[in-house]
Amino acid sequence: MLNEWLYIGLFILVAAALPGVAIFLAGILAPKKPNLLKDETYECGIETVGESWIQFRAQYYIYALVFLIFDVEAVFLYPWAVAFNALTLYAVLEGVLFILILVGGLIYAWRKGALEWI
Amino acid sequence: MIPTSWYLFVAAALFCLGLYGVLARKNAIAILMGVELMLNAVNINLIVFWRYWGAKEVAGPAFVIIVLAAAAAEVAVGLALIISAYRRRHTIAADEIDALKG
Amino acid sequence: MNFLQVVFILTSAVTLGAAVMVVTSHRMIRAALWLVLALFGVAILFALLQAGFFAVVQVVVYIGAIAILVIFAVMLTRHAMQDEGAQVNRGWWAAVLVALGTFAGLAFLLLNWAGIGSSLGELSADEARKLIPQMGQALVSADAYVLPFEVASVLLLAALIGAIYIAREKNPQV
Amino acid sequence: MTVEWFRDPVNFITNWLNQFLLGWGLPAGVVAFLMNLIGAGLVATGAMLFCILLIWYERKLYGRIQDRLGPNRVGPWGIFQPFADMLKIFAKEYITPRGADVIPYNLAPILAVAAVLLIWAVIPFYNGAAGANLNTGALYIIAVGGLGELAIILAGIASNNKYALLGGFRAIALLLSYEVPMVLALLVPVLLARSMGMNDIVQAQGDVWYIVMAPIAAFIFFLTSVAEVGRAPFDIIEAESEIVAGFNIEYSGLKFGMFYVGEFLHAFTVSVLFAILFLGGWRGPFVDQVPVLGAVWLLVKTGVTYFLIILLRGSMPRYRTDQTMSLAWKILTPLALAVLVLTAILDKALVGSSDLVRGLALVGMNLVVWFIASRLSQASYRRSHPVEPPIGHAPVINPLVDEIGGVLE
Repeated sequence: MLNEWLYIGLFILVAAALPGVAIFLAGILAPKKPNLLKDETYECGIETVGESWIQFRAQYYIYALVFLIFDVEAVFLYPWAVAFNALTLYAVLEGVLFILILVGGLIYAWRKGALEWI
Repeated sequence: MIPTSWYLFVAAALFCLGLYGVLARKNAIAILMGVELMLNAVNINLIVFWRYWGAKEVAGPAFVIIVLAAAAAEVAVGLALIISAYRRRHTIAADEIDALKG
Repeated sequence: MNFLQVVFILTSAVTLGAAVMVVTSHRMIRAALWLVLALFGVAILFALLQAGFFAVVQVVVYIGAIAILVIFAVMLTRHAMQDEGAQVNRGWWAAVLVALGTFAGLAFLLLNWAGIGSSLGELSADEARKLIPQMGQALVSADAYVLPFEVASVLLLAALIGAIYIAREKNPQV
Repeated sequence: MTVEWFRDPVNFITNWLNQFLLGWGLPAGVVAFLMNLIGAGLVATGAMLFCILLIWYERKLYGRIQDRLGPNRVGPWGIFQPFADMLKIFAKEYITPRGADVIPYNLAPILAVAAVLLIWAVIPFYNGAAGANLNTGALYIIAVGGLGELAIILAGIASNNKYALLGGFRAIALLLSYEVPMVLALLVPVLLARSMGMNDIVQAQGDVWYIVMAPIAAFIFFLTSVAEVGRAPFDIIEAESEIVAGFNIEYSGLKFGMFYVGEFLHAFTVSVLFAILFLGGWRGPFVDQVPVLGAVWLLVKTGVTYFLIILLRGSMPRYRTDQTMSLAWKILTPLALAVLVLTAILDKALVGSSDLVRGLALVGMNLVVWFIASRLSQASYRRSHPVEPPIGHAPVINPLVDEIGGVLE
């Protein structure tokens, strides 16, 4: 068990090192001639007005919110699906009830127009 | 072979850091982050004691999942409240949001 | 000092360091990014504890969803604090005292605990694999945790409805 | 001995190397560490190098779809084109915009590639040759996908550019929306196999592939995978003509190249995942006798899936953002939930019956759900797009024409 996680851990290091080393090497090879105009924020040639951190609509937040709830729901359901053989029909219906309660949330979000992209 | 106490001390330190964040920070989002750290410390403890008792009883892990749901609900509603408060009063300093009526 | 212990010490050092940055960082967006690192460190601790399921769940839920939600919220309310000036209350020293006192109390309890000298060996593969099916069964069986399971779903539903109701803009102006 | 070598080369070489290193007198722990490091290094580098070939293949095919020749100058059939491109991009200057947050800014392209590469850690190439046969494989894939989203957020925040930030947030909103049906669709094969391990899921597809038993889940997984990659028709998140390329606008040189490579590799990786989860992975004729043949079958199935993804990219127009979002939330998510619930109930209700009955019931259920879903979506389309005949013209019947707003004269 721990051996598999050792592999995953080493894989994380390797997977980060590969692009990291490539980017580092290219940084050595590539020319470095920065100037004021070149380092300007790119806005299709127009000068940037105001600060770059503009205000956002709450719509983004609502998508992330619904996603979070369904993500947690899925985390509950994965062990349920793995243990499926050992479950009685009653236990399966408990899981289905769990899903149906959250479907109510989806319907609410839909009805309230929270899923519309404006 | 890692001593049980190491995990518990790390969890205790994480909990206290979170506690400091909750008590000291002004920004309401920072307070929520502190709460997240505290919940994580609790989760570590639950898993450590699951291992300590021989990984047979499933109570600890089951509780971790329930804590996860609670954390998700707390973050969702907490941040929604913060955003709403920001929209109405243009501040998210926890000590300035003191009126009960919007 | 074996390999696992070295990994543990490195991981917990990074985790605690990141946690310190979370509670002290002046820029909120930095604090959120440090939070991601701290959460990842906790995921590695779960993997070391051979609770692989929770290591993965930690990344899925905390990093993949909660941290992103926090970052969104930080960006949405960015103008409020301007990331300057005092980020802590006037009574911050009291908070330090309370946190240190809590840690001292917890340490005192731990040092007097009977199992303080124990250490966690390695589970066999079979034992570690049993966790997920066992938990799946326990969560839906009537003599275990079916009530918390269903209550959790109601809690999530309530959070979803409440948060959408609160966060929705009443008069959307484009 | 030679036969053994031929049948299962990976385990043969692993055992040999293990013995060799132990023979040197190294402690067992160090040997295990080295073996894992070598394995991880080989798989990761192999995937990266394979990606170069892939870029050539895709450009060639994409050219043919558009009635062009594609790359044909460098080497035979232009096969060395990606190498030339690589050399070029290595020599390009990095331009870091003023005010960029340097550490997250440089971390983002690394994370973008690493998040894709990490999926390769759990892929079973053939029976007995998987890096890590994690018992949480399916969730692991979701987790790694979350890291990819983090890379996009980092790029958006750190670039100090309005377009990057806006593009990053739009990308995240879209990716999160498509992750919901993806997670739910992934639950269906997990439920049918009773395991989250990737190799276990392949093992469980002995009699019949899951694309037969769970076609709707396969369909949803395929579409959401394409969306997660950010490919056409869901490429609004980095559409050059809409938001000047989105989150990666301020990246240049190899840092941009990493996002580009990450996208190609991701497209191939999701093809592998689809082949494993729904097309039986390494299963095929003679795999019991010669396990290594499984790698060939996996490659063939992956190739077919990848071909489909390229065809989709070549032939579909881009969806608008609101259409993309509606597809995720209002069609795919309810569909995934319905299929999940019905699969669970049917599977448990038919627990005593034979596999044939169970399979047929699942197929029938999928067909019924598909029929109902298509009827419902057609009805709702007609409700939201009432056909109003222009004065003096015959009513427009073709819905496609209606969609683009044109009128057949």
